[in-house]
Amino acid sequence: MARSRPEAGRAVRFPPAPPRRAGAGMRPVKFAIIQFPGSNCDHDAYHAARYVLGQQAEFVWHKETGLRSADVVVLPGGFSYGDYLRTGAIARFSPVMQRVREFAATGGPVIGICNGFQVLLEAGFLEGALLRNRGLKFLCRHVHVRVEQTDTPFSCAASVGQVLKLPIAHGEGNFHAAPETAAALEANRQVVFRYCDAAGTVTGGGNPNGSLHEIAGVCNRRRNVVGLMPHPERACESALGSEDGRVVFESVVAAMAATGAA
Amino acid sequence: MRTRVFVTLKPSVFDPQGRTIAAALGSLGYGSVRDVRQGKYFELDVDAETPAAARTLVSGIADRLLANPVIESYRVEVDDHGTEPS
Amino acid sequence: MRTRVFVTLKPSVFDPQGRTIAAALGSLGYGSVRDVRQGKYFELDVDAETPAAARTLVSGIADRLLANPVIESYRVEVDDHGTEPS
Amino acid sequence: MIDQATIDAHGLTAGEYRRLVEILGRAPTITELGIFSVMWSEHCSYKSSRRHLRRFPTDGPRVLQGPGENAGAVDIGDGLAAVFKIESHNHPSFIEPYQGAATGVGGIIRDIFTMGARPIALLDSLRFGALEDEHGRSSVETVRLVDGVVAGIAGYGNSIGIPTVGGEVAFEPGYAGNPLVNVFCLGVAKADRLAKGVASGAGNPVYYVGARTGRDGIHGATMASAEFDEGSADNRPAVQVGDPFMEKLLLEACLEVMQTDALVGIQDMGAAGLTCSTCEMAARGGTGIDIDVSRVPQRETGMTPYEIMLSESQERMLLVVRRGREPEVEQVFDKWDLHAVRIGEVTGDGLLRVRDRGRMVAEIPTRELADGAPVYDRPTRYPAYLDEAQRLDESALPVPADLARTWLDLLAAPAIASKRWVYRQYDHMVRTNTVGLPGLGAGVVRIKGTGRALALSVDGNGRYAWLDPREGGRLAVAEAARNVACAGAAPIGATNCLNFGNPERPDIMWQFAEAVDGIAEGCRALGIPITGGNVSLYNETDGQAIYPTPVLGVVGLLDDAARVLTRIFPAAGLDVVLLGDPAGGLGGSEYLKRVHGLVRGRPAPVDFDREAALQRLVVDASRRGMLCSAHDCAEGGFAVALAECSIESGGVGASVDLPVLAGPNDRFGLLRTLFGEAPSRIIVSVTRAGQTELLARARDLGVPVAVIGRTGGDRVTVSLSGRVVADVAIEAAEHAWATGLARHFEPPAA
Ligand SMILES: Nc1ncnc2c1ncn2[C@@H]1O[C@H](COP(=O)(O)OP(=O)(O)O)[C@@H](O)[C@H]1O
Ligand SMILES: [Mg+2]
Repeated sequence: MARSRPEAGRAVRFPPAPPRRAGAGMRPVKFAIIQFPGSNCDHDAYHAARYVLGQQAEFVWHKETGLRSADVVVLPGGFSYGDYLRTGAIARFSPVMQRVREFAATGGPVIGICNGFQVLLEAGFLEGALLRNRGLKFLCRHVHVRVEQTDTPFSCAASVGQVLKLPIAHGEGNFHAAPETAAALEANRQVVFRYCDAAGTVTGGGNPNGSLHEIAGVCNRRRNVVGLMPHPERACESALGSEDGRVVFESVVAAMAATGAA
Repeated sequence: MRTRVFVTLKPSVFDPQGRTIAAALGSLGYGSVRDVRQGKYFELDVDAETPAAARTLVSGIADRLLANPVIESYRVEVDDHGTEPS
Repeated sequence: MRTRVFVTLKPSVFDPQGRTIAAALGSLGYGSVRDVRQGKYFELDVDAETPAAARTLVSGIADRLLANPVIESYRVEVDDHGTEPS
Repeated sequence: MIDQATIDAHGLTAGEYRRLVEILGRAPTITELGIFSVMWSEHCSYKSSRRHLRRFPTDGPRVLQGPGENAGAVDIGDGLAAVFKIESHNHPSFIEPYQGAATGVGGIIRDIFTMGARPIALLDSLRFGALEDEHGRSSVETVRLVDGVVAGIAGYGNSIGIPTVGGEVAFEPGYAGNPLVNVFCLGVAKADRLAKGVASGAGNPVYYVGARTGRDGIHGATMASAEFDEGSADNRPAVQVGDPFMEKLLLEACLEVMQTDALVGIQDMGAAGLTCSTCEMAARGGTGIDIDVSRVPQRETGMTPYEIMLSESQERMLLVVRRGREPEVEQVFDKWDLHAVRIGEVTGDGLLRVRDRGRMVAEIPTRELADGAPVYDRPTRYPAYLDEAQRLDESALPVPADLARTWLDLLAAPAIASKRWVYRQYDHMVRTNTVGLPGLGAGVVRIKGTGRALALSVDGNGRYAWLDPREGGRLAVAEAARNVACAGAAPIGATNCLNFGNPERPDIMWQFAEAVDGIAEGCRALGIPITGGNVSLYNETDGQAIYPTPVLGVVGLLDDAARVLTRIFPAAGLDVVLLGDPAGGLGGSEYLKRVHGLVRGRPAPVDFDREAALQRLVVDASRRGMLCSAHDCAEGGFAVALAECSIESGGVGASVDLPVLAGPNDRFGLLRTLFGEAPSRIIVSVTRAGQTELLARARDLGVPVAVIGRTGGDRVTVSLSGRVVADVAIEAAEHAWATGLARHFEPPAA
């Protein structure tokens, strides 16, 4: 089937549509983007939150011991500490992580993207571990994921079964958990995103890295902490090939509005 | 004191690297290799009074940092040569 | 027969991973750790008549595939328990 | 004292040594001898190439920094500068593919942020020996090298968070013992805040920051200038392990320091490490530098001043800081867990003084050391092979029976097939600027905060250059610029990497001089200034030189980032228009190599008036929104280019009809039309509305133009004067193209 691109030379829209502002009288949601040494998607998350979504965003250096009264915490992608030893293994000891733990304990929304997901797993916010990709190679490409659960702050604006086209870029995204853990994750509906094909069918064929149960992202039992390997922040503008990642950010903005926190 | 830590994936965890090496060895004609598992190896040079103290210290480090208990297990060895009371 | 191969960077080669781990241990309060070097560890299960044969086989494999002779050196250990003539 | 054997071991000629003694007015110390030997090595001094490089055009209204600094810079509007350069890391990548390539990436990135620019894109230009034999079987050795090099580039670039947005990969037997790994990096800086590698202001402190110094590559710089031979294995410890994490910290910390005005000058320690950075910075500032090597952070014990000065440990920077502002600078580095160490100061006397715990171990005038290297006018001679190689008797070639099969076979040639297996290992999207993905044409990165984007391409063809070095240089310029133009961008600057054999051989030197002339002609004709580059000589193994390989990196500017064009036909029902002459030539073509196993003939020459007009037309038409896609005809000729417009389009085929160009008995007219290679040809798709205006403009500019068909259907069909001559299903074309390279690396799906 032909891709429709009716306008000549207008394959991409730029600059992006004006940011959607929060409703009248509502203050924008404030994102804290944690910067570990070696984080490299920190600016991308900032750009998405601040300029695409029109919310507030601030960087928080990993040695800080406060979260600057943020509403949402983002652990961005990258190679914290070079991914030396194991992905996320050293970053989890950063001083700021104690505050993130307290923030999460009070129900604050926390999202870990790619390396951020790895940090959340190492730090025990989420259950499971990430192994080397099945093919042993770093893999950067677009994949499809299906939204499995919409009762998390990062998926509530999506619908169950919605298919998102998102980029991945990782060498260690092969989700693993012991059988009991995997069973519990399923039973408690903690699998939030699953790799699928373009039509939304969850098959091995859509799984780029060998992840158990095609798992692309999970949440904790309380459902306020979400980690995923794909990069929603890289898919917020049509100029970048997909806008499907916006729903992740829009979800948390909506969630904050609903709780009246914002 | 010289200590060594071996970190390996738990037997229940699939080891894609080991598997790939085993397959490569097969096609290189090393048919007598039945299985390969890849792990990590660390040498830590530590200040400690006794081998036992070194072991305690390094086991703590392996627990906390070097191994991820979800997927890995570890083993510690302490070099006690030359550290005998003379 | 169970064999083990340890692959380490040659002493003259800088080990960024080991260095980063050592720094992290320092800031975690493990001041008594002087130095960390990281290497690779392989367990190979091979068919061999004798430990000596296993060693020859595995050394060949380490040379050809497991270690990069430009920057790494390796050591082979053969488990000879249970393989003694009974 | 210094004996003859020691002098020889340092690679200095008798004349060079005499010169050194003259400069010093005495015999050198061993440390001084070491310093001179690395500074005057081919790698650092460009002594064989310097005379020739002067012929490049380096000026232009946009040029902010030409050759001579760590990287060149051009004005891209909005008060911003694009800073870019290309570097080779050929020899280290052969010795240790992963680490050699990785540290090559690290080196070029340092060159860019040293200029005060934030690196935002990488490209890699790779050449290896044959990937497959005539039966299609993989070469184990080539597979191993490619695998390691690609993983090394990925390992470093991905970790540091700079997207690799394009590149090229070629395979020719001549690169088997000497692969080429050239890496291009581009950054963006404030135009009025470019940092310089200059040491000025006597009394200003000199700081060392980054990784500690070890005995790494003590003879690295001299190694890069020596041919390989059987004994090279002994050089092995010269390879280093890259530390992208350290470099990421350095990058962020240095850019943060540059926000302040506490910095006077900065330079990375690359080849020849501390030696090169100290004396070059002082020479540029017309000053001296006085350092004590005992203050240099060291990784190994017992290092001598000689070793410290010559070490090539990676990820180190040298800074000159304004006196009194030290605390500010130290604080920034502390934040990033780096320790800036004061190792000396700038002096007014023009001398490089090296002390070891106060004891003087070297004292050399910086200007003579940095700029006084001998410049050689090496003899040139027309190579013996050339006349024979240029002879091509087309009539002796059998004509393939099934042209569609030949077409698919070319699409599966490793040189033409999809490079997905390569670029998917590279994070090409990090920083969320990549609006032109690799694989679709030039890599395109937008510049946030402006509406603009930059299109980047690296190109070269060793086969062309071997068959005609001058034309090879011209064609490389034309192709790189055309690729950028096909994305809709106007070329504004270029860098180049010249990979050649041993310059002491007159036939090699002739190739070099010719290629330089070709590049100079091309850049002058297209109005693209060269702002820098790199020369890699002695690319030989056991006396066997590589193809002479000039690689051009061209940067183009798109005023409207929304107007990015790719090769892909976006929809059915568009008109397919060919800009340029339909037929190419078979000399040096991929067709000739793949189908007949021949590397022969002369590559079709560039007519730069035509080429310039064509590029202007495409850029202009794209700006006005007239074009829906654009793709130039390169390796594999028209037929391959046409198929590539349909591949990955989601199934948009095309049917075209070309005029017959040759007489009825000329069997080769057909082959030249389908598979012949020639510059100055672009396939575009347009809407009906856009077509009329495009045709009118093409005629105004004197560009041959023909509406040759329409997009649609699930096949790609080529007819000549109404008769179908070749026809393939898109699916078959995609399969051949997608698997041609990947099948050598991926186990067949179970
Ligand atoms: N080594 C590489 N790294 C990244 N991208 C690559 C590499 N090799 C080729 N590509 C991409 O694949 C596409 C085809 O490359 P090439 O065959 O050289 O065509 P052309 O030079 O005509 O664009 C380009 O988009 C190029 O950037
Ligand atoms: Mg090319």
